[in-house]
Amino acid sequence: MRKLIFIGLIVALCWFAADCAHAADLNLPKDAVAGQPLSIGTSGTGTLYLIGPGQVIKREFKSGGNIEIKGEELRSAGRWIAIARGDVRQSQIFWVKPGKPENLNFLARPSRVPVARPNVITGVAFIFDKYQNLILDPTPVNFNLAVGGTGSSKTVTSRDGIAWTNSASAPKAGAAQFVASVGGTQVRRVVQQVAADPCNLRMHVAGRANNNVVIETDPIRDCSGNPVPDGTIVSFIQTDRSGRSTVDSRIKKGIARAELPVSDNATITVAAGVVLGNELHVGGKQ
Amino acid sequence: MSSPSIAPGRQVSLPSRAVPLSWVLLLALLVHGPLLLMQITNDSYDADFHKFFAAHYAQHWFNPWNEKWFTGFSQTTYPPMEQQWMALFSHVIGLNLAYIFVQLIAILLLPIGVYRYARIWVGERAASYAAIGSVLLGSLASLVYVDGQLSTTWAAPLYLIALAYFYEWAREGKAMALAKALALTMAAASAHHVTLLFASVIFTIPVVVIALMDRKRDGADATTAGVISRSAIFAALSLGGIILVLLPYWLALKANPIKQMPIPHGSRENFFSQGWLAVNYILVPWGAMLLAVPFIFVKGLKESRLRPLFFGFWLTMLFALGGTTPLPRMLLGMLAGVVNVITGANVHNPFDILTFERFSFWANLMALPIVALLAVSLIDRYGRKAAFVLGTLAAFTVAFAVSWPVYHPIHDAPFSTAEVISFLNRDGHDKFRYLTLGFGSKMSEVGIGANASSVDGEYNSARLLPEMTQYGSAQLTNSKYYGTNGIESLRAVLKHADQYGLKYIFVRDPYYEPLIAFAGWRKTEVYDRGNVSLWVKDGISPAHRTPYGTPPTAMEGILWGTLPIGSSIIALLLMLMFPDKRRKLEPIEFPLNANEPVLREAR
Amino acid sequence: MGRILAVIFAVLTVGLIAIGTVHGSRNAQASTPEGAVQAMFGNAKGHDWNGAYSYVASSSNVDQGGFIRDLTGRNGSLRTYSQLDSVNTRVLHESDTEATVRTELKYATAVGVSFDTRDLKVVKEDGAWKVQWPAEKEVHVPPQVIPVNYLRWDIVWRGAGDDWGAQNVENPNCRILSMNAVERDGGLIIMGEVENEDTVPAFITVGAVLTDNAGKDVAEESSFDKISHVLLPKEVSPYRIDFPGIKKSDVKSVRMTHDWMLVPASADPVIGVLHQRIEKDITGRTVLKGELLNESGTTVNIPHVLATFYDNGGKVIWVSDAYSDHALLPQTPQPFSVALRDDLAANVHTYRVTVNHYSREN
Amino acid sequence: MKLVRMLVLTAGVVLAVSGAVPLLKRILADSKPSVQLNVKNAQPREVEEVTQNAILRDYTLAWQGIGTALANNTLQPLNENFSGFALDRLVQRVKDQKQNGLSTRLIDRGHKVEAVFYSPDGSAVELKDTASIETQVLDGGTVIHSDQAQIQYYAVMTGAEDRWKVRVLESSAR
Repeated sequence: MRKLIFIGLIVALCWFAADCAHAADLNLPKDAVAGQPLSIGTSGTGTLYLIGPGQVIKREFKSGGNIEIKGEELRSAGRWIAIARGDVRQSQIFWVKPGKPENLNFLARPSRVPVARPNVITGVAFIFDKYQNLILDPTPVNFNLAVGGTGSSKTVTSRDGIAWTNSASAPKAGAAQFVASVGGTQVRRVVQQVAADPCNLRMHVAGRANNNVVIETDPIRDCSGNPVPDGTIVSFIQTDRSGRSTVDSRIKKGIARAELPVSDNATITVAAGVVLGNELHVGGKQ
Repeated sequence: MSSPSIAPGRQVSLPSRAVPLSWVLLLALLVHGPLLLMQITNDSYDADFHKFFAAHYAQHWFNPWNEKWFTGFSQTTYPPMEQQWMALFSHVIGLNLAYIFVQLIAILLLPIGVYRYARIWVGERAASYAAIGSVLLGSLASLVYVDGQLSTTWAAPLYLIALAYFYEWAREGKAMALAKALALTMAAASAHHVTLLFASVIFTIPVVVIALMDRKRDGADATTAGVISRSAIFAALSLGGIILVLLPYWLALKANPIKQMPIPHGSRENFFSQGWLAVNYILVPWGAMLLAVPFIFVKGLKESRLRPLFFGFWLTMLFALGGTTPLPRMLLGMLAGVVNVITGANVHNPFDILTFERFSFWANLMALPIVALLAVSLIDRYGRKAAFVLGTLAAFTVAFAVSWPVYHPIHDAPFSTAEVISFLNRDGHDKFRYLTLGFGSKMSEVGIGANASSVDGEYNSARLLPEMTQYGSAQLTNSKYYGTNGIESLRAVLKHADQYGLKYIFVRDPYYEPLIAFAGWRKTEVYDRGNVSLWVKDGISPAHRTPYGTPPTAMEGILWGTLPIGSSIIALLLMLMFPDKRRKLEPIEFPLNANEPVLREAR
Repeated sequence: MGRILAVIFAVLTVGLIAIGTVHGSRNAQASTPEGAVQAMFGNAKGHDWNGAYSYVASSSNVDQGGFIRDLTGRNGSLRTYSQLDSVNTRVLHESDTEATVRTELKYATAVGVSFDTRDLKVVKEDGAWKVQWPAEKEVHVPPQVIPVNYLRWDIVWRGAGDDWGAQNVENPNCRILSMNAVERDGGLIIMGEVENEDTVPAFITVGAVLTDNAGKDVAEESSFDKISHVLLPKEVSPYRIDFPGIKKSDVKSVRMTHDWMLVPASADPVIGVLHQRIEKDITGRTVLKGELLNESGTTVNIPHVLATFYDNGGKVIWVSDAYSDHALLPQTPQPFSVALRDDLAANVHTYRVTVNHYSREN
Repeated sequence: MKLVRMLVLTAGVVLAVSGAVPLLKRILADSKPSVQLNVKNAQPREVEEVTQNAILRDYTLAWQGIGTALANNTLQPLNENFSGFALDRLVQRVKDQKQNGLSTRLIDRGHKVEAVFYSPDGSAVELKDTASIETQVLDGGTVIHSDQAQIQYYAVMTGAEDRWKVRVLESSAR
């Protein structure tokens, strides 16, 4: 009888221990994804804390059963700690993966670039899910750069959440559309392609006004034929016996114009930045 | 500190009685209470300076290193007592009301101080009239409502009361009188060092002389040697006490002696060179007392017992005239020469550093006992008519002084600094230093509210930046008023904007715009309906500590946070716990009759 | 005894006041040519215009209003932002009735100290010396319409929100074209030119950090106002950075620092620099002189002239600047002069003048 | 008498030690973590030495900031070293911790960091960090979870006004 009682006690103890062990179980899924619902199996009564990289979720549970975490609650990807407090005390680590690509951070540089320069335009795309978790798995990203309907397209597979590309600027000035797309997400940037330095800078005497000589340039263009933007400084320098006279003129409507004092023997030169133009000799009364 | 009263049994008419001190205090409250509550004093020249210091003490009681001005300076360069009281009160009633409250205390202390001081020289009744006069002084109104010299108005009454106890100690050798005199002297030093420096000469020497003259009066039986030795003991203990309570100040002064070019100030000019100077420095502070000057000369020199007071007054009056006479420059130059010979130092003539408007106040205080005698004789002769005329003149004096800024504005049109402060306190803008131009004393208001540090500041003696000390100009915000020195100092600071992290300049006066535009700042925002514009320089790195000045040690901070205010608390405790024994009063008019020895009533 | 003392002290007080007051008086009749000039400017400094005008000779043919405007400036010019600080005089020639006084006026202006040297003719009128004031000719621009193709750049920046990745407008590309370090007057001076290579306006600052032989930074300065901070596309500005008290031998290397910002700007006004020539001024110093012509229709209040001097190898050997104390009225030439070091004058092969400006907002 | 003196002395020493230990722990807790940075494999641009030093300094400060913020539930250390998504996330974590009465003590045993990407314009850098961290979650003063692990972090840092700030910080099971 004593033996029976002893065995009975042992069985009871084991059963109790097994029950306790069962109560301590936290059934955490191994493939949790940010933005997707999560079900956690518990037993016993207590409080469950889910501590994630950017949030803490707290749930009370009674008599076991599953705890449901809504998709919009589970926002941060990364390492989570689940801690149960109550009848039992236990904690576990679990991982949450990022969701599908839904956001792109697209860094297109520069916003303004001279025409016909190799490898000057770069695009860097950071790929995120709906909740701004960086998607570390390789993901194909398409980059498209076009000016006036013509351009180039390239697909790059991301590495550690980043895809990047570089490209030459087109020979034609204008606003280039630079588009990065992944899945159904598309981000557009504009790269202004502007004329390069003036080429073949030439001037001529355009007449007289207020006892001055009016000097005017031909339409100023870069070596690709793009007009140099208005506002660019063009320096006219006149040298004669009375000294030097300079006018830093601004290009307006494609040409630069300056009024210089009348001289009986003067040399006039023109320059834009470090680019020099032709030289004029003005002599005698006109 | 009990109110004097009329001895029982004698029937005297109202005008021929001494006025109880409590009535005088009530008068002070009635006259200055409403003016203070109208916050006129908050617009005074130095008000924001005191509030700025107090605001720092309110936050960092034991750390006098303040990084908000001059890229960092030590507040141990200015005695802290009244500012620390303001800091304490500010936690309850806010900074503006705290300033008003502390100023009110100083105003209430003044008639007490004047009464006690006047009692050394004149009788009960005249002393009470002197106390009334002190409430209605033009120079007091000027210091309180125009200049905002809180420290001067605090230190003077404390020192006057201390001298009354010193007089008692010198003649009668009462230890408690010595203790009170010392505590009050230390409190006065904690309130304002400059007052003490000059008061020790102009107020004290006449008292020492009169103590010698009175050594056998009123039951005292002191010897000349006794009076002198007790005076020496008081002087030695005071000196030790002042060194102790202001120890961090002396250490700061030793570490960074004041080496700066003289800064122009109107009070050093000849007051007759320009009309407004005469009004500002003579007519406003002296007011109706000017009418009494001939009487002061005659009476002060006629009565042998009043002569020490007169000589003190006369010298102070000449100092109050600033550059109108050559005497102050000459005497101070000689003093500097003596110091240079003794110490081998190279001290400049202090005339070029001092401002002389406070000397009018001190001269007025010294004149009051004699003027009170005039009032007594006029009232005795003409009764209520005289009282009415004197009251009217005094009222006009104080009214003129209070209203003078209306006719001679010290500020430009008011403007709001709220947006400036708000800008500096948001989005990490306080990582950089800033400068205000054309803000006047509103610069301190910005300093109080903003967390950011400025290269400028309102306390000239604390300046250590070489770009400021090398030029004879004061605040950068007012550079244009200091001629070539001012603008060159400003240029020098702007040139080193990179080193100082000086990114933001707030411009109130378009005069400064050409310089900062040519120097590379860009106008980016406009505040207060176009009154103030913000100019920003790009490419400036965040501010870091500059090598100028050393923060006080923790121990100095503790001393500074305890001793100065502690001295005032000790003085207060001594006065409350050991009140003066009431003298048995006997109202004897001054002089009783021409044949009797002068000032018999002083018995 | 008391009354005597009172009288003595009263007399003493009045005497002391009298000494102080008489000593400072400046309205006495001028007994010397220099005295007349000093008294005139002394009164002008104290804004006592009546007093100052009383020293102007009647033959000057200038009314008091014109005289005051000559001294206080017109049209929001730099002179209107100035206060007279000091006057130095020296008699160049003197006869019984006439004298020439060289007068160096030192002004505190809004942009720093400014000097103006004039040779003033002083004549004797009614037994007193008076200054024959050279009245400035007041320019009146005739009413006219000046057509302006108003050209400016405005910028729309990225929004205040932290939208990382969102595109912003790029800062302009600028380049330091040259840098030359020389030792002058016991200090190191770094100068050169900088160009805006971009197609948009740039706001530029240029500075330099000096490193000693141990590799430690010893000094840092910026070009401050010796540069044109706003550069339009392809515009070139000189810069000069002064390091007073630093010897070239103590410096191992120079690290140039710069900042280029995109800013809204206007292409106007265009200021022509005419008839530039190097010559000597009245004091015998070498200067670059010429005329500024404001080709636009609005007044330029404070012109700032920057001159770059090159040697025959095209190297920048000196950069100097000067603020003109006269405003530039539209279409009206205004003379200017910029100092050139006498010791460098012989090495100057060519030069270039650019004009920076400040115009008050209306 | 001697015994009494010894007792007093011992009691004093015990008191001093008991006072000093938490202080020491706090100092240690606030101390900077050890970070080793390797920039050799950064693509497509090479990391300049100045940038490398700045990143090392600022990433170290960022981890110090996380440790302080999560232990004391304060936001200030985060504002100085984080921006964008990383800042939003950590701020939320601190707020949630505070609300639930929790705090997290990170015992940082070092980081081996490799720069894997440096943007062509020099404005962004991506770091791969193998961190050895002991994590203790505390409910009030009680430790309710403790683990020690090597964790892989990916951090994107971008240049701010005067420093580099962590804009993305994500742990990964990879």
